[in-house]
Amino acid sequence: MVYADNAATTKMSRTAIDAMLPYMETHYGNPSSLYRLGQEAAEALQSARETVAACLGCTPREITFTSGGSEADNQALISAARIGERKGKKHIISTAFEHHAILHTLKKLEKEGFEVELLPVDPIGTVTAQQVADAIRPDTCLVTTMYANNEIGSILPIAEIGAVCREKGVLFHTDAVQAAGHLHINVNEQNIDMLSLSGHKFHGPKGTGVLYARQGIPLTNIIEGGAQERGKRAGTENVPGIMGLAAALKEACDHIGENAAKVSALRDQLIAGLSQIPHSALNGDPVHRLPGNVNFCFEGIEGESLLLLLDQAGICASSGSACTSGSLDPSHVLLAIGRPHEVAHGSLRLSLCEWNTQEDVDHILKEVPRIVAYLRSISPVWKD
Amino acid sequence: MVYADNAATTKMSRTAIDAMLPYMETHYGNPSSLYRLGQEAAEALQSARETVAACLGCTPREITFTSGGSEADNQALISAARIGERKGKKHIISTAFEHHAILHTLKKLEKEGFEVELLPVDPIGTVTAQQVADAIRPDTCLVTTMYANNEIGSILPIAEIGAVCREKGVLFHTDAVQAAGHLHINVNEQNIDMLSLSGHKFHGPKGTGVLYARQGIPLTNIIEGGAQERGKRAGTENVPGIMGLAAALKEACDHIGENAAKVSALRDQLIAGLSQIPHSALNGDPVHRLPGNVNFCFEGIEGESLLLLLDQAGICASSGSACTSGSLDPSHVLLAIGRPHEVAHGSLRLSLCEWNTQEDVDHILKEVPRIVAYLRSISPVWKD
Amino acid sequence: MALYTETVMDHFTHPRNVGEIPDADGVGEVGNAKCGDIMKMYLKIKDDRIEDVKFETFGCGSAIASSSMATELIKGKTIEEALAVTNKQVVDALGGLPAYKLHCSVLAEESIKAAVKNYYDRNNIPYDHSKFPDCEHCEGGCPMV
Amino acid sequence: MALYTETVMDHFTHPRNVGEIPDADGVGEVGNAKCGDIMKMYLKIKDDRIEDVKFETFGCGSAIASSSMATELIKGKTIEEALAVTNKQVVDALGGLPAYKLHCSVLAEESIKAAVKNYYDRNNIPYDHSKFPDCEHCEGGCPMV
Ligand SMILES: Cc1ncc(COP(=O)(O)O)c(C=O)c1O
Ligand SMILES: Cc1ncc(COP(=O)(O)O)c(C=O)c1O
Ligand code: FES
Ligand code: FES
Repeated sequence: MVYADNAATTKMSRTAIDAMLPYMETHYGNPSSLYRLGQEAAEALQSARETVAACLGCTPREITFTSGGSEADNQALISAARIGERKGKKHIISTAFEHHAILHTLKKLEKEGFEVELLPVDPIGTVTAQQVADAIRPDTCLVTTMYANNEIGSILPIAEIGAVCREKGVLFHTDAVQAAGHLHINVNEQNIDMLSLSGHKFHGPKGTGVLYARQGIPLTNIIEGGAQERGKRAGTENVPGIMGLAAALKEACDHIGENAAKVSALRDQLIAGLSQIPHSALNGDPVHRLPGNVNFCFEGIEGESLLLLLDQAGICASSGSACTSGSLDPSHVLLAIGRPHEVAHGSLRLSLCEWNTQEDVDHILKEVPRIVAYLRSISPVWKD
Repeated sequence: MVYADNAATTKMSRTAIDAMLPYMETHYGNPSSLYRLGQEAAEALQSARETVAACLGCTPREITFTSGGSEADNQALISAARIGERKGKKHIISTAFEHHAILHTLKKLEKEGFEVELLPVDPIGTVTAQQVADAIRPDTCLVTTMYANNEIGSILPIAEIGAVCREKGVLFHTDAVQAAGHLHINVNEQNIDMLSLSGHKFHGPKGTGVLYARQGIPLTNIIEGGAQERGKRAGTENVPGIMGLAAALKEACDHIGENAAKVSALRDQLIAGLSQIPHSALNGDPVHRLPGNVNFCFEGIEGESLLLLLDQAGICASSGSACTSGSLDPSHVLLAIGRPHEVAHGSLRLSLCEWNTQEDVDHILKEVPRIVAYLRSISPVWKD
Repeated sequence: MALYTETVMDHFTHPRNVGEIPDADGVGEVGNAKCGDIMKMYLKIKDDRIEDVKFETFGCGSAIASSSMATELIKGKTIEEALAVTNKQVVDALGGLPAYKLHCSVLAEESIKAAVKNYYDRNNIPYDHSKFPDCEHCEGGCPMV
Repeated sequence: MALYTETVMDHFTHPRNVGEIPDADGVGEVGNAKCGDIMKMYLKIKDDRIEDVKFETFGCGSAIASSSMATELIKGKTIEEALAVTNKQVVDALGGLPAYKLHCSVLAEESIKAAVKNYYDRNNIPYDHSKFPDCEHCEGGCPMV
């Protein structure tokens, strides 16, 4: 099986599993408990917090563990909105191709009376710092733009956007779910005030995430209860999950350069190979691009059939983001970069990790053109 | 080591770990993905949903997986409040000794303009259906009472409270975090509209929970984003955690009678033995009591010293609920049942599970009296 | 449940009667504007009986499987019988479809009707218009979904 | 970090100078109403020097450890030196305390001062009241926390 859907989720690494097992099997104490079994768990949590902080270039106190990227995104936006509200600032800037965890939270805030401005995305799938600068108003309380897009892989100029926000005194949040562990992050150098990431996108566990919030930014709870996470996120801590996340993030960050080099070489072969298919088009920024992301539109092709046949050929891939399957609407990301409806339906995302091989690439390059040709051959609208 | 803090968290069972491992190691697909690896995960999720539904006596569609008991509690209350609001009903009834996940969410709703009425708890730590019936008003939108108290172990007459609510047409939620897997639950027989539980209280994984909501009760998202959990709880599903929760819950429910018999026999020995200590008093209902719960106040004793010395003697126990440690305030539960401040500070909770042994009980009964006597001997306020 | 039944997957991966009939007696093309899918049905008709049928589909797995199954259900049948085939029969024959994919089977039912209508029109055979979907309306989003 | 340092745990589990001095020259008792803890310090004083000291504490681990450490810090010292002992010195000698437990060390400092004050009062020795905590006020919640 060729797994080429690492943007949807990843296989856990042995490192991450091994980091979890002791906390599942023997060190099961509740970190809030006084006795050693509990205090050992509290110490483990603290060490995980330090590890994650080191990966982001922040302090451990600035780290809040959550149940995933979505929760972190939700909490970041709600917190920033509450801060803005108290100052009478209710304008939020984001982009048209954010993840639904951002877009739907913004919708909720809109219903509460916030004014949300989604910056248009250019055809190669990026947003510039200038666009952000132009959009900031005196009543802007938050700019939230993703670090890298989950579907088309384009990387946004986060440091510059951060600099613009810093200069204008506006909070800047970035959804770094696709970037963490794959792209360099340093919240200070990059002027990031808040950042979300999710454990299962870099060989860590599902159901774990992190919200970084710069010291001094008061978080609003979205889960109320016990005093865990400095009172900002209630619920008995998922100690095994947090240990797995920290171990996976550290491993990813320790090998970030070599992984990126390896993965982007495979990616570039795929891009070159799939570009040979007639009436195909690469989606997303060809240069500022996640190392593992390949995304094409094939005219005359419907995404689901393509995926199912690829599955038959032993290739796991996706079309649009995984969590929008079940919906009939074409990806909002592809529409945002200007693909027409019918073309947007025929997209293919392949997302690689450092465990993919040359054989995987060769297999994909053999199967995709064959299947595209077959589906076109049975299509009533495709006649060449 | 004698682990007697199972109300804080439990050691995972082999069954639960074994249910998780395949989904950590090989079946890592995202349940939203089309290909078989993803669909297998979706099928696993569905089977977990069926298992949990069978344990609660509801249908799989009525189950929403969350990141824990706290999240489930928060979402239940917020959802009920939104339903009430739409009908102009803003009165909520609860009890004075709920978990903070309930009490703090109620505080939040109070700030939004809801009127919250906390029913007083009687000295043995219970609340009657009559109290609930008397409190219900035409504008009551929700009654939320816990199934069993986490500190003092008293079991509330849930079925009767549910019947009262059903008769008056008021939504009834119960925080069953301490009950699930330990006490019989059938949401239909017990007239329960919404119920929360947490995986790690019955040998399942931390960071997993369930919200049951009767068909037709619209949930309000507290985490927005992807369409997971029928659009009611966004975020890539924690498949391993959910599998672990379901396996643990099933195992607990399959052995509920025999476990209760075994555990309550040990509990009763502890209660009898500790009652011998002069100036001691059992907290909580002596009859309607969680099988594993033992809770005493010892006059002239401060809880933390007692716990630390018990830890030195190899006994893990707690004083008040684990998540309130770090606070200096005595447990709100003990205050609610009328213990004076100074006595409330000297409480000891021992919570057993089916893995505790006669030797554990003997060891506890040897150490607790010795340590209580020692602490009294160095106390300036205790002279017998 | 897997996304699709084994029968769906079988018809999807090995579609029956796929292709074009150049000298067809009736051709119907229907589409669902929302999902963008298009289905084209070719009929060869002799003595009021469907002698041959072929389809071309641009669409999802269940659209392809539904068209394939639909051709099997009508091949050799009379026009009357073919017109009586409902999307529900297609779904049942496939062993079920996910709820949000039921509209794909509607396309199959409609493409048969559209092809028969085309045959009637070509041969000036009178018919009850109310029994046929309004295909232009359909292009604007299938009314039956 | 573990909740408590090794030194705290050592003084907690093996408290030095625990007990009562029946014929003490000065006895001080202080309490923190919020947490309910009470500390009692007994001094045996000769030639302005603390010849012996014992304590009794009803309180948490760090309260017990703080009292134990405080007795060690003042034993054999002059009254002047004992009065100069601050809660910070107690905390430092213990290798630190969690932030929310600092008030326990304050109790230790105050109990020394209260015992000395009691010794002064008994012997009609004049002293600067402003240098001693107002113990009644303290009973209502330690003002230094
Ligand atoms: C009664 C009760 N409700 C809710 C919770 C919260 O559960 P969790 O910590 O898993 O979020 C707990 C336990 O901590 C509990 O005992
Ligand atoms: C960019 C982005 N943001 C947020 C999320 C949500 O993360 P999770 O599913 O772990 O909650 C995802 C992935 O699903 C993502 O790709
Ligand atoms: S999704 Fe439109 S025909 Fe299947
Ligand atoms: S908690 Fe009050 S003295 Fe320690």
